[in-house]
Amino acid sequence: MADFLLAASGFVLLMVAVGLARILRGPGDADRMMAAQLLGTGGIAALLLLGAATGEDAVVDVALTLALLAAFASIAFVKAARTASRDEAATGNEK
Amino acid sequence: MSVALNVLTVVAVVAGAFFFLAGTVGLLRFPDTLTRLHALTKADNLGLGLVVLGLLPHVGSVLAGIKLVAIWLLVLLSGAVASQLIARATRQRDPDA
Amino acid sequence: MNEATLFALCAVLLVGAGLYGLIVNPHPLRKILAFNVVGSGVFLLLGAIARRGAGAGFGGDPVPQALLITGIVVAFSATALAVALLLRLHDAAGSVTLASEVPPKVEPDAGSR
Amino acid sequence: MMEALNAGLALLLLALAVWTIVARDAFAAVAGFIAYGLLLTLAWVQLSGVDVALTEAAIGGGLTGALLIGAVGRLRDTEATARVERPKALTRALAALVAGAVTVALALCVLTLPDPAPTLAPDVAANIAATGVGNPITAVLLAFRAMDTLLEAIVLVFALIGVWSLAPDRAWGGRPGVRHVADPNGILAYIARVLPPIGIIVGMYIFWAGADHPGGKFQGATILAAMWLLVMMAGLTDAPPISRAWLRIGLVAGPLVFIAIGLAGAVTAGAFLAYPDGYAKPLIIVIELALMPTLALILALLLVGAPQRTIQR
Amino acid sequence: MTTTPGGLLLAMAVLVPFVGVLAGLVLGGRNPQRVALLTLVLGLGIAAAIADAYLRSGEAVVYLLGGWEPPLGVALRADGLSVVMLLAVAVVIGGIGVYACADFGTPPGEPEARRPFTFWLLLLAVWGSINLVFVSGDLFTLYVALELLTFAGVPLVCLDGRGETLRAALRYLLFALLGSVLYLLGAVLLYGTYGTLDIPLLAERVRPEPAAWAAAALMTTGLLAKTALFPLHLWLPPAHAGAPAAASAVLSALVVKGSWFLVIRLWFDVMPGVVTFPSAQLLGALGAAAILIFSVVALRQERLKLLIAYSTLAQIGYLFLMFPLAFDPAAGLLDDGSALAGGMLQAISHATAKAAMFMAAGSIYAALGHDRIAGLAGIARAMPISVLAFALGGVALMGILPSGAYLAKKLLLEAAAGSGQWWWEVVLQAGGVLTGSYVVLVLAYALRRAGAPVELKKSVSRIAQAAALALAVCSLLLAGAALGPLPRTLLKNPLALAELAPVLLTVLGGGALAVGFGFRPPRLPVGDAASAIGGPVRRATLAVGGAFERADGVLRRWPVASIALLLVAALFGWTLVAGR
Repeated sequence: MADFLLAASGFVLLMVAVGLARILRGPGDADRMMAAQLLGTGGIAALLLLGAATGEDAVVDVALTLALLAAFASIAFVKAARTASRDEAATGNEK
Repeated sequence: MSVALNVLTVVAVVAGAFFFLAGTVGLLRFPDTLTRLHALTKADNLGLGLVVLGLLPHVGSVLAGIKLVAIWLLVLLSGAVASQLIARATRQRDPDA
Repeated sequence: MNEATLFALCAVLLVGAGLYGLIVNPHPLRKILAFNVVGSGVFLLLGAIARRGAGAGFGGDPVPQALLITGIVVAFSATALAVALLLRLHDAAGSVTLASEVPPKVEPDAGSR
Repeated sequence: MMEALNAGLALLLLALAVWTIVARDAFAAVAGFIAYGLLLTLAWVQLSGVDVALTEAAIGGGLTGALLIGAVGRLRDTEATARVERPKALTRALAALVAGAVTVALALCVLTLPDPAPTLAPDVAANIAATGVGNPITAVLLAFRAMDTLLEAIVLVFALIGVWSLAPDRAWGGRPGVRHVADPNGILAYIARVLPPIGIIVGMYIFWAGADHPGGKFQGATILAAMWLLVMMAGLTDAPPISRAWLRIGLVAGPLVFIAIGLAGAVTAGAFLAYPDGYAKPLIIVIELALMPTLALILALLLVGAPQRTIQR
Repeated sequence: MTTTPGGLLLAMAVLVPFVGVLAGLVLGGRNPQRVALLTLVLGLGIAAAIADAYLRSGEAVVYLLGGWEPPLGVALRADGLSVVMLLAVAVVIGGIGVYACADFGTPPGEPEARRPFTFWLLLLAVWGSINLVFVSGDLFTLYVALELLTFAGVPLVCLDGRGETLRAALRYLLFALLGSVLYLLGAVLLYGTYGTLDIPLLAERVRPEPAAWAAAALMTTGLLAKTALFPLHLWLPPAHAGAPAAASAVLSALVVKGSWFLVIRLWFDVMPGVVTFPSAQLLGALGAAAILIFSVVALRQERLKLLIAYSTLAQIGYLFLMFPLAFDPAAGLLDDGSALAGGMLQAISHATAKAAMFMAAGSIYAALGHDRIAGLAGIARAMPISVLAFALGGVALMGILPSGAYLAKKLLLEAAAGSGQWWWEVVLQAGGVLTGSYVVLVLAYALRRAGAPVELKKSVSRIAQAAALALAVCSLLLAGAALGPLPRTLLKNPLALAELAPVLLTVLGGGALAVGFGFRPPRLPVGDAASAIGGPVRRATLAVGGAFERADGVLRRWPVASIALLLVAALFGWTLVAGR
């Protein structure tokens, strides 16, 4: 069973890597941000499978932390993009 | 009993892995940001859900089970929010996308 | 090859890659990123060393693992300070280039106060 | 199977690090670095460092990523000028040569590390009972090497003073960062209402688990900080002016409690940072409990940045 | 290893300034200054008490934190070196604190302001961190201490918030971070090989082998980058010249000494048997290059603060001459004899003298509104205290009687003669002459009479000027060390020809160099005949000076400096392996 879970973990990781290779190249920032988001979900899956395979229970807590902070970088990205475009326009308000 | 549970695990995890594969294929094949976003979030969240389902029989305690389900729900939530925010940011910058 | 040696070698390569980036990338933000790569390489090496020291029922030597947590926090503080300094430089000077070959010029009312 | 997985992980780590270094676009490099941080978390698990993995997940996956993405967005206009400054091919070749030489030398050292490896694990195992905690890393961080942990808190205070010192004079005492405005009924506001309660529970849980299982004050505090930042970014609350008394008290409370308990130890247990017999575990928990809000405040404020807005009375 | 009497004082030396930072932060308003001044007094007392405890027992003061013995726990240790540095730093910080009251005071009734608030907190932060560097006995705690010192030092550079200084601060921070990460890498290798980070335990376990060589090379190089030894100095001149005077004094006199002190710890305490004769020669050679190049570049500066910054770089070179001199070729290891004593004395003299010089320069800058050296005429009459402080500091640096640096030079010369390394005797004497040159240059301008009395734009606090003078006098009084711990025979009759000759040589030779290399040399009171001979010489010196300045400019480019950093590491590695 452990070997099966490990293999599954490796497969998910491989899928993530292939996706990353495509998407880190862009063209847009949004694509790249999604790449990080994608790796978040895949990474959590791989982590859970790994934890189950090795019997290390506390790995679930690591995954929980990752899940909680998964959206954090994306939100910072959206806010930064908005702040930057506001700086360009030099207007004081936004929606 | 344990054989049945193991079969469930194998089936669910394999199905989950398949969805990760589907998500990646979508990523490689779809033409623009928004369709890629669509492929990615749906498939990956489903994939994670199936993996969690497959691992549930192996947890040692109720708390661990709750944590596993919570992880999936959190990823669903943040995935939905993040993809919507990114999509909106993309649209604002480039309305034709 | 066991995982400790594998990751130790990986760590060494990360250090090398980061050092190269620290030298050749002119943009300070990229230097900060490269510094973080070097730092994570050093941390990974310490992690591998901790793993080598597994024993007494622990999966790794707890002392270096504790040092790692402190190290990660210190590296984060350094990154935060550097980013804040960089953003302030951008606001104050309009550019972030580090190549200032000209020594600071005499300005009558600043500097010695 | 495990070997193949580890090798793949190591290769992926290297590929992302190289991408972070050579990517043309700064944003692409930062996105690569965030992915890199996530993979490092997996590597820590593989190296049996679950505590480290938790720290990496919280810091690398959360705070550092947000910090760098915020910066890269504001520095967009400087990238073109920086590209012009790129050193010539000869310099780059030389840089690759010396970096490569250092790498090779280090690799040789790594391969000649002694076997069996020296370790303090037996020492920790022999003395952990005296600390009353079950997690060996907590025992190291708050008993055997408590000084480092105290200094770590002081490092954070110094970094925050350094960040604040970058404020324009007129903004001193005012609120740091920019005021975030968002649609109060939008999706951002929604998640900023839903997530923090869960985050606080998880943060406290991670903190509480830290006494006997992987976890601890630092990882918990990072989660709390992230939740606070989320609420700020959604415009539901604003960063406090840095002159607020409660804020200043919060910033120093943790280290001061730590030092006070340490000094009490000098009187009652014979050494600074020693705990009297039988009181070790409760005192450790008190210290962690006091440190956690301080750490959360500082971590969040480090991300928010220097004061930028004048005080409005 | 056990805790010795007075051990808790070591923890106090670190904790009291840190608690001061926390108290100042929470009390706010005008309180950071009050807390800082109170801490200055307390800290001086603690340093004195540690010295007392050390002298009483004659052995290192040790404190086991938490009662845990290394390797599991962390110990604080203060040997003679630590005690001397603790005392010296307490005195220098005290002087700087008094000086800074004028610049960084908050008038009653004013709200809390950024500059004074951050200055006082950072002053205490620097102090606590550098004390930790002196007393820590654990390589990882020392890493944290180094980072603390950097985080406290960097914001001091850009207190005035101008773009120039912000850029200097960022360069400083990034290069210092590169240095500390190399240091940490070395420490990691040591732990992986020997299973401890405790200095005395490591000293027992370290053997000459690849990991120890790599660790020594990486840690030394990282620390040199933080100390700004040639050729790793790119960050120092703009940072030290651009900061406010009190901050420059802190940075130049103290902060660079932290990493320098760690090099001593590393070479003398952790791996005295690993370092080799060629590696010590390499370290000394970098120091000699620093003395030569930066003294000449200092002569070509038009601004007083930049001149002092370059003088700091040259003096840092001087501080590394003791390493080859301390090497005992017979035993094949470093030996802590008169060379080490001379080096320490030199460091303390430099700390007090350089703080005094930066403070005096700051007063002059504030009063004149500029610090162009060519525009200093008449200042000696208008601000005699500051010019005297500068002159005394300069005399102390030159190593002529009566000063601490004079004794330091004697000790170093003795060590050079004792180990048969005559080439370092040449460097030592030349270093004194080169130092003399830029001091004479500045004084020649400052002592010149102006056509009209100098109009001061701002009156400068007398207390501040007196503080600078007091520190300068301290560096002279260090000659009294010969009455205490050092052999009294070092002090000779100052009027004897053998003693007078080097003094005259230093001053006159310095004057000649100033005329030759100065950016705009003081006019000579001799006729046309002299200038006819001087013409070609002057052209030659200008060419040499220009070449040095261009070399300095190239080395201060980031890619060059960082490649040089790795090359230095590689060279150290090679001299450690091949020099055996």
